[in-house]
Amino acid sequence: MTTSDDTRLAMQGTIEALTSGGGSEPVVVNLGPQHPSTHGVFRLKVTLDGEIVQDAEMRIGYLHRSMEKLAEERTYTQNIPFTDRIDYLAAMSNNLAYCLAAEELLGIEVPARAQAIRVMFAELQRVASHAMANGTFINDCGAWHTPLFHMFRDRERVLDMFEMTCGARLTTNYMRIGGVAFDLPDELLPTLERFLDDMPENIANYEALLLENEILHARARGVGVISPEMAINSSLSGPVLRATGVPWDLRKASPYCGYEQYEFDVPVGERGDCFDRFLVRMAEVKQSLHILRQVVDALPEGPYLADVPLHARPEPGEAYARVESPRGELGFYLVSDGGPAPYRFHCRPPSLINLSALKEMSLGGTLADAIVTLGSIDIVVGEIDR
Amino acid sequence: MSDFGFHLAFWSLAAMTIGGASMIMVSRNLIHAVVWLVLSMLGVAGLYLTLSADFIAVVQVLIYVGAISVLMLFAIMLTPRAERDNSSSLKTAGPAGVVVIMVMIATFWVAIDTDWGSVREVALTDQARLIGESLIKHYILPFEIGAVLLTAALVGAIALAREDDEDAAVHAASLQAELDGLEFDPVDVVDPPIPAEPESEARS
Amino acid sequence: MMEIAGLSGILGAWYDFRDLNNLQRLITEWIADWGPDWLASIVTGLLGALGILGVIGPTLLVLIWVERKVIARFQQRYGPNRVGPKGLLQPVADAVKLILKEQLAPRAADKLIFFLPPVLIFIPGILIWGVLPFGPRMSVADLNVGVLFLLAVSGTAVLVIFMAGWSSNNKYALLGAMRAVAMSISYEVPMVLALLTLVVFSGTMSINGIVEWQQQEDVIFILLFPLTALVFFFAASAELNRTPADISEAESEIVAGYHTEYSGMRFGLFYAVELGNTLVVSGFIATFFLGGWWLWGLDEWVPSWIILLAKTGAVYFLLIWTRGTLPRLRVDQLMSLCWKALVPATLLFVVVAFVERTLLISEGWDTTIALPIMAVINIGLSLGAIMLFARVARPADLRRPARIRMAGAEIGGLRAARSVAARSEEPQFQVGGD
Amino acid sequence: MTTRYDAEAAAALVNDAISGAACVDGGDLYLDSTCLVDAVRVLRDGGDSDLVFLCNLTAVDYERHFEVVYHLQSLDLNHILTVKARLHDHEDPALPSLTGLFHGAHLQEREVYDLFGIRFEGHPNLQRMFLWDGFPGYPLRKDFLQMPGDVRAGLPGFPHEREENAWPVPGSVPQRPYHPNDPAPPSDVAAVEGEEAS
Amino acid sequence: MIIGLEHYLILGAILFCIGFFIALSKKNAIGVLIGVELMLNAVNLTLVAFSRFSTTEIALSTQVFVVFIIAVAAAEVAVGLALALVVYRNRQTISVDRTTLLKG
Repeated sequence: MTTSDDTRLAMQGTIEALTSGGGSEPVVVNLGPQHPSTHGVFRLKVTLDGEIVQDAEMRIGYLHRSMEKLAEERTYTQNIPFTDRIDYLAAMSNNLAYCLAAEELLGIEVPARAQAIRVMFAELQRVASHAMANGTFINDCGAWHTPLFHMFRDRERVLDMFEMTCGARLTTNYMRIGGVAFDLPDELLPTLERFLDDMPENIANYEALLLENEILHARARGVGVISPEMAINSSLSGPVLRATGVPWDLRKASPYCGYEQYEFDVPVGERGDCFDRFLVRMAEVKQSLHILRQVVDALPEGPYLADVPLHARPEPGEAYARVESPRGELGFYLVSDGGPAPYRFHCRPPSLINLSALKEMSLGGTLADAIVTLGSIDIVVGEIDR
Repeated sequence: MSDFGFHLAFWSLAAMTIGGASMIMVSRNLIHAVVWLVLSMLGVAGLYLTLSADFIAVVQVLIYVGAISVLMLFAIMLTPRAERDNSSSLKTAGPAGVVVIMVMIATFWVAIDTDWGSVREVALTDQARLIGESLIKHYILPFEIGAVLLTAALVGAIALAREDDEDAAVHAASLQAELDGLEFDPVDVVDPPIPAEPESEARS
Repeated sequence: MMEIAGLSGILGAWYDFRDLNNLQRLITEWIADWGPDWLASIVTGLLGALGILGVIGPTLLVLIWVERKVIARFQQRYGPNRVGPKGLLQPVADAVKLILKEQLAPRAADKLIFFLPPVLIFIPGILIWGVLPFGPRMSVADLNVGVLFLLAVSGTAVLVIFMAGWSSNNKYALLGAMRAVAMSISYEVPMVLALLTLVVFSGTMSINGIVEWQQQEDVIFILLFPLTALVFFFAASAELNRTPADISEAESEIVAGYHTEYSGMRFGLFYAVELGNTLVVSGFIATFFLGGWWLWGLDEWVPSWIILLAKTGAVYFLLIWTRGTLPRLRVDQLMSLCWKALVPATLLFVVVAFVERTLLISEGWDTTIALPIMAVINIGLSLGAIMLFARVARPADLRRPARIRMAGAEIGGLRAARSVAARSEEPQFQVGGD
Repeated sequence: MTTRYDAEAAAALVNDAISGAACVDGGDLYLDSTCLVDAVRVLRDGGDSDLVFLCNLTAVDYERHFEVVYHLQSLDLNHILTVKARLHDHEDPALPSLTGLFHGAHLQEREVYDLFGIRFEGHPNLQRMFLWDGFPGYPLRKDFLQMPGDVRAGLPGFPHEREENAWPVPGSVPQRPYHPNDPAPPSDVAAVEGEEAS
Repeated sequence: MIIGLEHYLILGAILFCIGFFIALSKKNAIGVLIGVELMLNAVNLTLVAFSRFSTTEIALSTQVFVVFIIAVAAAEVAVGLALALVVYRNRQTISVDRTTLLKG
């Protein structure tokens, strides 16, 4: 048998092609940084075999603003506006977490009324943030903005209340070390009452539209599944963790701001897929409304801000305080060297760490599944990059 | 239809058909060649219309433009590393040209020289119904055979184009063996011989 | 005396708007009086084409407004309301903007094939209007193979989409084009089968013939073949790239699919053709399944094309509605839906149509009695088929309901998760499942 | 309520398994960086420590040394422990990676590497995360401005504003990072003549 | 001049020859297939022309024949392209010059 060089080369090529996966060539597709579904400047490099995801690698940093460095040059109070801009969809939660850490460092007692107001705004923020998360998630499933705009309506009312209270809608800068910046305006409580009265009907509408939607089930059930063991090992938190069935909620596990006074429940999912994450968020909104009702019914009187010096100089030491933000465990780690500015300012970003398992969740699914999975994790790029 | 309109239609469609076909000859890009083929097919469909064969014309568009060309494009897309070039091979172009010119002369001569007999003035009407009826009545057996042929082609094409991972592995190993000049036994690839102590190896 | 009669005859026909053909016939006869006969046929053809273009163009502009406004209402917004009264001039402003925009072409694009598609896509988009009957004799070309023509012309659009996607040299575009081709090849099958049902039952391939059959038998096809109508509606919306089947330009996945790289008016052309196709497909659905220009005798009093337009509008509204409410299916789900559910369902009704047609023709059953009975049987069969497929073709994932439980006092990690899951009482809510 | 896991008890637990691996200083548990992985594994898998959840991983630059701080949490027992490791090599600090124990450490270790320059040995994909490859220095170090790389405080202006970094042709636009076809990071620019890309 | 049968026959002949040349000379297997398709179309054109102009009963039979040819052509393309795909997979090329070995 004689084979010419030409044939030999061709055979060599064939062997390469056959051993590298049946001769089909993987395609690398960049989702982002400018892409309708990445919710910001976030880049996901997906390697596709046909439509099947073989590899997913994320590239981030397009929104990096070096907040942790900047914060080392500013006083504790001056840093509060930075926290707004870390997770700009849940500014109140970020304010709160930072203030808790600073208070722990300074050893400040927060008045009861301020605590209740903080809970009120943290829960309102959760309603607003989950509305956005669920709306964009349905959008990623391919709906043409209808559920998103309906949910935006609720978020809009929450933002109106923020504006009423502190003059800002998105970057609120409302919490202060030792309390909150302003007392509640007179018209807030009636507005909130009306909001609480209207929401059950709205939620019933969304549930009627979405929960039994066969297409949504087909798109989100069994997609982006992660086991509870893997979720814990990957440090996932928030609705992503609870959807796997792990009942871990810092409001219950490590209550802050007097959450132990309020009666609420922690919804958990069963399979840890995208649909469970969506359902958990829907159920959490209801629980938040329940908490809000209790806060409104028993709002204590008294000062709204403790007596804190403007340029507080805490003792040298460190503090790690965390809250259950809409996206998960949001922690602030502060180190003080006794100066007016934090020596080290670190934010534990739930959005970033929840992405740890993105690759594992999306491997083997289709490109469309990867998009839905990304949408169900509910990331905020400002928080990922900081 | 009037003479002028008919002339206009015939000559422009003829130009389209022949032009498209010639561009296939010239074009060096295979995908361009398929696009020119589509143009040529559309021209032929138009010519069918001038021959009052509306059913055939529509079927031509449906099959050639809607299906065959798309199939070809798909096949081109699925063979990425093959050259997309549509050039003629120099070795065969010369003899082919001679043969083709001879065929052309012969067919021209036959076409012009033969007496084709009396010419029908008015075209058949309602051809779809007539074709359908004769397919069912006179040509029922070929019709059925055609159906079987299409099914067979379908199954055959799928069977040919399919190759699972195991086949690929066997194939790669056979080629490697051929290159190395060894004897090849596909069973070794499908069921690899078990190593002596796999468990202990995995632990260490 | 003769002249006056001729004039009034012409006039009488001319102002009878029930049949717009009268006007055209008038012009044709007038040209035939003095000009060569080829001129008349060319002018007639041009007139038809101009008529279609003249109607489609403004209609599209209005439709853009209607669609945006209706979708906005679904979404509790106002929709366009700034340019012109009620925002009516918004589409004009959009069109002007698109025309003035820069037209970019990627450096690595295949130039010739990249430039052609926006133009070529217009050809099937316009040709398809030619066989839509607006009235008893009112279609530009009343082909006796009209149904086949419809399928052939709509099939060619795939090629253009493929050219657009391939030549852009963009992976999103290529993915979109591949999806579009795979999908439209698949969805042509249930579409053909659905039309075959009608052709078999009415015994004609002429589209006008199908409408006339419905008129003659006093029945509309959606009553006789409801499942076929549903399948045709879904397959058509898949061919049109509208949600829930808009995977070839799925915004959240592949940006804009095959026309990602087209900017300015080139994109505008794609967009316009897509809208026009949506309208014409609504027209065909109205024609095939809702009786077209005919409405139980009303067409004697109201111009038939107005009846058709009303029905078209209704179907179009339905298309907007589905687009406004439904999420999108995945590629493989759409494919399996097509081959596992839609094709068998339409195939079933092709057979049913054969049987019933044979009963009507060969056995000579009385249509006034037989058709209502058949309608009832077919509706029952459709419901049965839908229920059967819902059970058989449903993925196993969806059989189990999704459950949300309340953790209650159990807060913690894996151990708590197990004890929550093991709790025997009902979950807080559960959705889906059989 | 989350309790603090007693550092002394944790130190005893670790020292039982690996002698001398842990010590307590100022109420915090310090682990020896050479046997960090094994020590954390003891804490993770130990029955009554059960610290299965890596809450937070960060580092602090104390000028003379680095401290890498781990917050480990037990979900079921609901206690938290702060674990620290000191790195005395300030020029080229390195620490074993915890990615083998906690999948969630991947991104956090990359972040610390990116901003502090602490190498985590054994990390499968230790690249810069927020900053681009070749960024001079590690910005969260206290001596960032003294590091080689000529970084100055304040806004330096965009690269194309500096003459030596002018783009090849006036009026050229960066094409790379935004184009979906390119798997590579930003590197080249497209030249533009009028409105035609050339 | 009246356009009659001969015009169509000559047109068909030209088309056939072009297709023949393409089929003979192209290196690429899909190119060859395109040539074959052109030849089949030329034959179809001729048959339809006969059908239009003939007065005998073959007028209808030729059209039926064309329908069969189109069906067979579709089958042929499907199988031909599948073959091209297999050849490509095995040899990494679909050039007919280089796939002369009738094996594997």
